[in-house]
Amino acid sequence: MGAQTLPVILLLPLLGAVAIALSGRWPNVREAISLLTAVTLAVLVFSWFPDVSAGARPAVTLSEPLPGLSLALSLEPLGMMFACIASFLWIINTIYSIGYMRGNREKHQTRFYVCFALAIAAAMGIALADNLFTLFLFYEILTLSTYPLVAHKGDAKTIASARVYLGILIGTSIGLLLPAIIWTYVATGTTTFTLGGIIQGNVPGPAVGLLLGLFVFGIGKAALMPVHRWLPAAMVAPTPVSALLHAVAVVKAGVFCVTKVIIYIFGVDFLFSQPSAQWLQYVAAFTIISASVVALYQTNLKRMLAYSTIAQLSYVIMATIILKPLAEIGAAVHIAAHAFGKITLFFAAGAIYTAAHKTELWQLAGIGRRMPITMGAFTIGALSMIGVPPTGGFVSKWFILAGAFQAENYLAIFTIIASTALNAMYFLPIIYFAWLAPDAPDVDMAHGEAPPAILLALGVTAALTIGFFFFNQPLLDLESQLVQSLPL
Amino acid sequence: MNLADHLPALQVALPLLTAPLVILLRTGFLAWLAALLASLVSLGLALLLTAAVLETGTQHYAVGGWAPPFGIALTVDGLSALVLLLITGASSLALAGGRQSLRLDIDNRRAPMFYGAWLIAMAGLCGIAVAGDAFNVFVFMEISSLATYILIAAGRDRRALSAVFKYLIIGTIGATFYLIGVGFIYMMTGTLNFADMALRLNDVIETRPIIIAAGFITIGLALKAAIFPLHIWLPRAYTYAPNAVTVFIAACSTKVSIYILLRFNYAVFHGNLLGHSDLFAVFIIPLALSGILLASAIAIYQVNLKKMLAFSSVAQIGYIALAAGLASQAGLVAALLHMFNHALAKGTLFLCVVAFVLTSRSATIANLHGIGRRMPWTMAAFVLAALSLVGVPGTAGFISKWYLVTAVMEVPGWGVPLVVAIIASSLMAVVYVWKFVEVAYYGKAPGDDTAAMEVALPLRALIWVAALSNVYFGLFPQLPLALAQSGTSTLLGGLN
Amino acid sequence: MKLLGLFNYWVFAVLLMIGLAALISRQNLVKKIMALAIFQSAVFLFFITMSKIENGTAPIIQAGVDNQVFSNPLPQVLILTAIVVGISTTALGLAIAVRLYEEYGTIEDNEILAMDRKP
Amino acid sequence: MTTLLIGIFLLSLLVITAIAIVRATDLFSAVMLSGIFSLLMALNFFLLDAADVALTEAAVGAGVATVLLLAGLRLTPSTEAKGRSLRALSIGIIAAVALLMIYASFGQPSLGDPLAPAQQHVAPWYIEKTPELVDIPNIVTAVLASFRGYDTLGEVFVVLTAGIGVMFLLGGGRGKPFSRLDSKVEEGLSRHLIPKVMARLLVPFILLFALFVQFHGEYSPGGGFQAGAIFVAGIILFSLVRGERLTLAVIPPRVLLWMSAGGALLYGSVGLAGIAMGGNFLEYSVLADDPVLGQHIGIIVIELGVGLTVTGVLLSIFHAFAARD
Repeated sequence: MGAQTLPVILLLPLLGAVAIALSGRWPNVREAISLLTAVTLAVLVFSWFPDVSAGARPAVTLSEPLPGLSLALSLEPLGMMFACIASFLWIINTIYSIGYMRGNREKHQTRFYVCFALAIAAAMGIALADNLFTLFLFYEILTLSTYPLVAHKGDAKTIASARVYLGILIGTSIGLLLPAIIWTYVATGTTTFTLGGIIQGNVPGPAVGLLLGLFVFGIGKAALMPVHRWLPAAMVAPTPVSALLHAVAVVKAGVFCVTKVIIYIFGVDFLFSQPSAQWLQYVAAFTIISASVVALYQTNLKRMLAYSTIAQLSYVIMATIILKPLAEIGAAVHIAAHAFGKITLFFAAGAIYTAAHKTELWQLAGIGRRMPITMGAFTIGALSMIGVPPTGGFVSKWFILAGAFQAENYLAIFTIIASTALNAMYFLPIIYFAWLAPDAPDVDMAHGEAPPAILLALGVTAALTIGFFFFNQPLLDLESQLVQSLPL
Repeated sequence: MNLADHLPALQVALPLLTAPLVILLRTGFLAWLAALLASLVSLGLALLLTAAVLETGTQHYAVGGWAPPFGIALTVDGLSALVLLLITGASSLALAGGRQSLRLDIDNRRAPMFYGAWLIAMAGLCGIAVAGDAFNVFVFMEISSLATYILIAAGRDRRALSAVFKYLIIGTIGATFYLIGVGFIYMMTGTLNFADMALRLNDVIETRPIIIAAGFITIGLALKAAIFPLHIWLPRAYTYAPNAVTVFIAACSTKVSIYILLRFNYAVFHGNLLGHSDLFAVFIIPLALSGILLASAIAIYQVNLKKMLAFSSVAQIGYIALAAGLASQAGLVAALLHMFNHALAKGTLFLCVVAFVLTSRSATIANLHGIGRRMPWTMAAFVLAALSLVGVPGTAGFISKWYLVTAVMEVPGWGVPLVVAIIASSLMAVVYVWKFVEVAYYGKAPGDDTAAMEVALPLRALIWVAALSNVYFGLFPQLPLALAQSGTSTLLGGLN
Repeated sequence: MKLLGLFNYWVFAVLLMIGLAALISRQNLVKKIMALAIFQSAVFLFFITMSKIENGTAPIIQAGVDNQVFSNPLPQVLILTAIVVGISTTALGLAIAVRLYEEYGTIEDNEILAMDRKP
Repeated sequence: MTTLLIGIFLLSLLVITAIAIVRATDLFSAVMLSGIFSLLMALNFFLLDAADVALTEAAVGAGVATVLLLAGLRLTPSTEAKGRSLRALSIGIIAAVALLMIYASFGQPSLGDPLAPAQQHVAPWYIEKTPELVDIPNIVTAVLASFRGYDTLGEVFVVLTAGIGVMFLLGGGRGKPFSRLDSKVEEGLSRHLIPKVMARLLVPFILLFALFVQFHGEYSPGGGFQAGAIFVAGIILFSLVRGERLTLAVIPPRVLLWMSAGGALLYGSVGLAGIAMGGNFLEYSVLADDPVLGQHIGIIVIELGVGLTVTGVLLSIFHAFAARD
């Protein structure tokens, strides 16, 4: 398959969006098209996997508006993985959405599916971006296309939250990320992602820390504190949105961008030698611990999951900034592992909302007895968050810890251990509560399981969470290419 | 007879001479059709001229066969071609898209006069763009100004009249200041031709009259270009003019004044007045900066969509002035590019306003709640153009903002504060744009009416062509870029 | 002598400023138009002054007279055009003022502004 | 020297008149003072060897502008409300600019200096080459109509634009019929004997003089613009005496519209004829085999175009104001 066909990965969901828009009058056709697009896209993306895994780096330039600034696509291991996760989970999420949207009789479903397809196209663009300009372009499209999804309900409270969402994401990207990109361009004359980095020798030492700051805070989607407020705000969206976008596509796009910038713009070796860049691990550590503590105090299930996500995102940043090969692999793997776990948790939250209209933690007492499949999946997801084998979360934590030991980075080790404890503290009580506690008083318990479409999706992701513990070799092979050139 | 040699003259003469024919027509429709055709042919001529400039460089033309500096010369370089494309393009777009809206604003009997004035305004602006003679610029400036006053006075709101009177007074003061400056220069050099002037100024540099001349010309043109705080005429004039007229003038009329400002300050004074570029920068940059910041802030609080966009224009003119004030290669390219790109974005936005007002009879934001659900196609185009205004990548606005920021970063010492100001203003642009977009999509429609009410397909198609051109020139900016670069090199020719 | 020779230019400056001051301070629109005319006339004086040459005559060639000194024709040509521009502006301004009076019932700028501010 | 002193006297009067215009609260007196201002200005121009400009300023400033302002005042209140006084800041700025300009004047060549740069470069060429290239005595006309004919084309269109504007705003042309005129009973000043007789005597001469100015512009001060203005003055006098109805019967608005547009088109087509006959736009030399003859033809035709447009537009404007209630 020639590199010229790379743009098809972007065009497919776009065409899907158009087709969905046109078929809005017939819900069955519309949803069939959604599903078909998702499946085709996933097949297409996965068909690239063997090539990239074997070392191919297909690339294509679409246009070059300014010299050194082009709209170009390429596939490399990190992007390959992100594209695979996002496109695959889109299928499952589409199935889930159909159940959820119909089950809750949501309005404006066509707009919902159109924007969803656009968001996926943008996520694919981010995954395939060959340079910072392309990355920024799709980053902004992703923000804009998810705004209608967040504001879906359209009441005053939702709009206010959506405004926070948009304000922070657009504000940081224009205010910080864009200057960082321009700075990079002015200093180096290019914005192309290059293994080993392009900054070395072009930006003086102390300024590297500043530039790094502009990048990591500018990529607001990575939700590093203090630019994390948009993520809890985004929880006003329908659950499928929270599940795929705010556990996978959008937030992972954020940490993916950070990882990509650190590996391909700064260069791992170069950054390791820069004392001015060390502050980032303190910020990441702070974010992990404090987000976990805040999660501990949440009473709303989705908000708790949001804060858990913030902490988990900073795991990836933490792992990346350890700047050791094993940790970089850990960072990449954690993107995948957390995706499976967190989407399961959100699916479960959505299932509970659909079947029982419950959103608060105290309402969940004894719910496991009525919704065993849902809560079973929830338990698996929660275990993965904590990092208990045999779940995917264990694999990534293993690599990150190994990297931290390799670097003798005790801050990282301490943070990971502490946060594991905190994760256990807020997830285990829920599990206990849901399965073993007596039914909560004054709560309507006359409900059963969620619709089958939802259960199917839930089951698949839960299975993946466990499956990832056993079958992670292809991914490890792929990502180890990132660090081949690095000394161990 | 090879007509291709006469393009610079035809560019002006064709629309100018069509105007008297148009006022003799009997019906509004015929007048409109004639004006549209003349406008489209002018666009074609502008494209031919652009091609000629890109192929063979600057085009010279001696009107009446008298060689300059004795006769009047016409010169068309990359910059002129860029401005010509803007003028004729905006006019064609506004005429083509504004038919329905203009028919409501102007009764059939008066319409021939109106379209005649329209063509004269366009021809006047073209005349400025091709002129190579300082006094000729004054004449055509007055032609276009008088005609523009008529166009604005055609607004249905009576405030259009008070706005246009203010514009007339300020415009005349600006033009007279310009004329005084030209007089001082003539007094010291004995010539009116731009190129000749630049040469002959060498002998009389640093004399008091020349310095005063630079002052008068800069202030006079800044008045006409609505550079903050000399912009007071602009918001009301844009707001109360007929909507289609706003599309036309917002896209090009102030830009033409900036064009002459640049011509004079770079091609004429730059190489001759010691420290002129510094003085120019000291004068223009603070004004530009305050315009960028304050006008953006004021725009946030507007309740009328047209007025909001008008204040946004003041801020955007600030960008152009800022970039031009940097007196560097990169800065000028940024200024010229932004002239083009801003015209694209504003033209599209005001065209969307035409559509909104056609269906909902009001440009007040409060009356446009929910318009996004009722007119999804138009609103989507509006959002696209608004993104270009903000400078989101993939749109034309991004390209010029990119150039602007890279140019600003070259300024020693001031780079970072200037970048911060630009970014702050971009964020304010997000705020005022989004304030409208949000209520357009999620606001409760007046009377809870949710019936779809899109405008007719041709207008919708035109709006989308305009909106997509914002994207096209964001991805393939080669044409404006080439013109801007060629324009910059002629402007800075005085330097080397 | 030198100073007297500059007197015309000073009158130009003074007339210009009288016109400008009246434009700013007078509220009556017709008065503003007159002030604008004074403002423009000052510029005419400026150009015509610079066209004058000592002992010159109007630039019209008379048959049979040689070695005439002619004043500079060019500024005169420019001002001919400028006068026409001026009267055109006056005519248009007056027409707008008349329409304003019909719409607002006044031609005082501040009163019109006050009415505009009221919704 | 005497000229200079007379000039200084006139200029001082000019300043005094200007101040008087600004201070007058009765707008009618202000209009009259404006007329005097223009006449003084015209006298000054005459002293400064600018005969053409003086004629134009007298015809336009004292004649047309006064009539227009009076026509305007008929439709609007004629007294001015108390203006607000200048704020200190504005006074400061204005005075500072005036002083700056006076300061700059010391760097300027003084009045009449034959060595001033303005007299050196282009101007001598016009004086020297006009007899050879254009061969008409009035150099101002030669420059106006030929060397800088493009500016004059612009000028015609400025006039046309003003006409379009007034007709657009106040009605006229093909637009609104002059309704008021139809209902008007009184017929001008025709019942007053002296104005009637005077006008009867004067009007033909005024019109004749206008034609002279039109077609003699190459030899003496004058040309299409001045001729148009004078012609209009004659017609306006006629309409004052015989009433507008009769005037409009003689020259109906439609004809005026055709005159306005036709004059501008005539001028433009001379320009296009230049292209058609192998020259540049507005190149008259190619109009005939002999370049000088070509210039003559070109100048006569474009002056006719100017005269037509100016007459048509000014009369249309006058009628538009007069027809408004």
